[in-house]
Amino acid sequence: MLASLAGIIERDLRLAFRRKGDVAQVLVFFVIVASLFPLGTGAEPNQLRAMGPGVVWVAALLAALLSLNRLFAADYADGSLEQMLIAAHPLAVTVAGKTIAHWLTTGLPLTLLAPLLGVQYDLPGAALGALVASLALGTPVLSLIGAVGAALTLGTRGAAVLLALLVLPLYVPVLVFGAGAVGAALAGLPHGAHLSLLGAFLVFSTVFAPWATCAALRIALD
Amino acid sequence: MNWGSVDGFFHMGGYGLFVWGSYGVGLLCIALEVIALRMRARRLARTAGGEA
Amino acid sequence: MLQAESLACERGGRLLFKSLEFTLAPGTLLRVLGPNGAGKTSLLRILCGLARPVAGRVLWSGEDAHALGEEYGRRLLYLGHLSAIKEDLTPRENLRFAQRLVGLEAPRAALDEALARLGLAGREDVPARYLSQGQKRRAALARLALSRALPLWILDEPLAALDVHAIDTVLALIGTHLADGGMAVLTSHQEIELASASILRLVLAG
Amino acid sequence: MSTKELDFGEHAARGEWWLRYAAPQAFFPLAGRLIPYFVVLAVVFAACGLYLGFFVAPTDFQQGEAYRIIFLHVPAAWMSMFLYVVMALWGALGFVLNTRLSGMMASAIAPTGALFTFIALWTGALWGKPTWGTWWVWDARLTSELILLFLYVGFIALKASIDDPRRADRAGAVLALVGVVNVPIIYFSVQWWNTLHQGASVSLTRSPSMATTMLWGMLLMALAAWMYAIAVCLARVRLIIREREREMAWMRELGGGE
Repeated sequence: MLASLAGIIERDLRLAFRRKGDVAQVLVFFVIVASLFPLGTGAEPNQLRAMGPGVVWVAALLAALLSLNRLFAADYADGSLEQMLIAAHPLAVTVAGKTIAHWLTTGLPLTLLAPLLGVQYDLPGAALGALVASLALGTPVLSLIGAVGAALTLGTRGAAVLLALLVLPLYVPVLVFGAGAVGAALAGLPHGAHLSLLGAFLVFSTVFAPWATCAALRIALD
Repeated sequence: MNWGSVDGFFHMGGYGLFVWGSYGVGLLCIALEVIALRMRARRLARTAGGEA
Repeated sequence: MLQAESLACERGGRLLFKSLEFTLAPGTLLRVLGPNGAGKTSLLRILCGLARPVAGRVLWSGEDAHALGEEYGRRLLYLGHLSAIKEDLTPRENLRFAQRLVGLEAPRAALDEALARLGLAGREDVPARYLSQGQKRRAALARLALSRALPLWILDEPLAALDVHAIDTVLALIGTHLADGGMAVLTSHQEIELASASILRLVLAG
Repeated sequence: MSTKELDFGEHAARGEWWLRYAAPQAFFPLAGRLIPYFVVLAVVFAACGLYLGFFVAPTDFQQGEAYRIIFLHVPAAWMSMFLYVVMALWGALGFVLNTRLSGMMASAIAPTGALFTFIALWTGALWGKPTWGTWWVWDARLTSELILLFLYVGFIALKASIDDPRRADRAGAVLALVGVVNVPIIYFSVQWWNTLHQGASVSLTRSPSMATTMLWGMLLMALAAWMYAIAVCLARVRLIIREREREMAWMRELGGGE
């Protein structure tokens, strides 16, 4: 089982590295979106610091959303997804592998890049630490829930916008506690509660999301 | 009976705009939904000859 | 042993077929015939568990294939209209992953030998994007040379877009598979001449 | 033999008599007969509720007469959440039992659920203005209602974007199930995020902190809203049944895809 999981991850990572442009695009989008806000709201440090957590988190959320179609769309189009439904291992293993690969190519880089943007928003050290911690726990949830949306919108008309419409409301709890953790750290308050709740969301979605994604994939390929 | 007169009722203790604004839109929504169903039925009947 | 038990399929509001029955014993080939839109592909997709029949069941040695899940998947080779070839990967990588998916990890030499058998010698490391449509199809068909361990082959138009030489190779592979006691279900517009094997024909009226 | 008999015959053959009405064709006339009863019930409950709300319930010492909006706001909010759960249940039923009618019921409920969510938001805003001074208050319940509206719109949009009705029903069922699991989480996280609004005036745990007549007014209005919702959803499901039949008839004439 573990070997199959590793096999799926290795394949998707190999495909991602063959198309480095796609991975880079998502990161560039993240930086651009986060850098636009000061142009709109003015660069007054106190104001920037106050909105920093929210802006960086929303930018990360949108970047993750942008890359979700990479999960299944290409495989659906060329028939690879069909083959994965007839594999020697449960479909959930394939979904888990692809979700992990998706996180490794989007969530993880976003988390590592976020402190740079945090500095742009004049966030102090403690807040930067909370930012990385909250993104590290939150971005996997974005991939897990996003996978459900990506599978549901396979082969539908206007899939990109529809995917955003389906998935963004489900991202609200992660955004609330993700940005909340950084905000609390900014105010010098303890943010352990936020991170533990993010951890709870991670466990919760790890258990439920793959089931929904598998069901959605079977429906899409029926 | 809370209201001295019909005017008092509509005045609603100064909050007439808000109260009747709420109930008015509520009623409007319901009316629109029923009308939408009617139109959908008529469009169905016209194209398929099926009874609504 | 594959059995279809009163299968019915509905596609786009139309009942393509109903109460369809057949039993496929080891060593036999079932050729599904019928005009376009008769439900040939739908039947094949139902047999390999991709699509759900409106009624009836697919049985694999007596057990419901749907319930078997990956147990059934481990015994099945399915080739659809789409070749499932990733353009960014090389034929060898594509083949390695396809084999790994059904639990048959093949060493590099075996992969290259299978590709060579389908006329792709020297092109193992070329990204599939640069191959022609026929070559991509052959890259997908290379799996036939490595799937002796899979008792059931379900092939949708395996001979389409192939040159004469490749057709002979594929037929030879199917022949040896049947001779080894394997089973195959396939659709094909060309006539299938397989000397030794017993061929069942199933015509879908459509 | 057309698919309709297949559904019906197949279920009857297996002795599942209660599935008789799961066949859309058997349910169609039944729904038609039930609608008038629900309409009457809705009107009666609404009349009683409004009478209690406007003519019996006393003026609120804090908010004056503005509070009477709750006789529409709270029932609408309850219905918006209740209908989402019912929609998810019908979706799940259809997903498990593979009955076509359940998927149609889920599609029939979604627009009415979205409508109640909009009414809850609108009345919430109009109630917020005199009470807290702003039209839109980022208060926990209103924000959750707004997100619930997005979930409804997402459900409707997903089903509209998939042509094959069976696939649309099944995809919608999965989305609704994922949604219904998330609604409490969203509500909890938004509630935590903003404790501006005083706790829900009527919650199952605490005893109602308002005059009983106010409570009865709201409960009657909620019943009225429920009856109305059933009547409208039955009417809409009849339309969906006819529309799908027509769709299938067209496809049969044109010869569906392989």
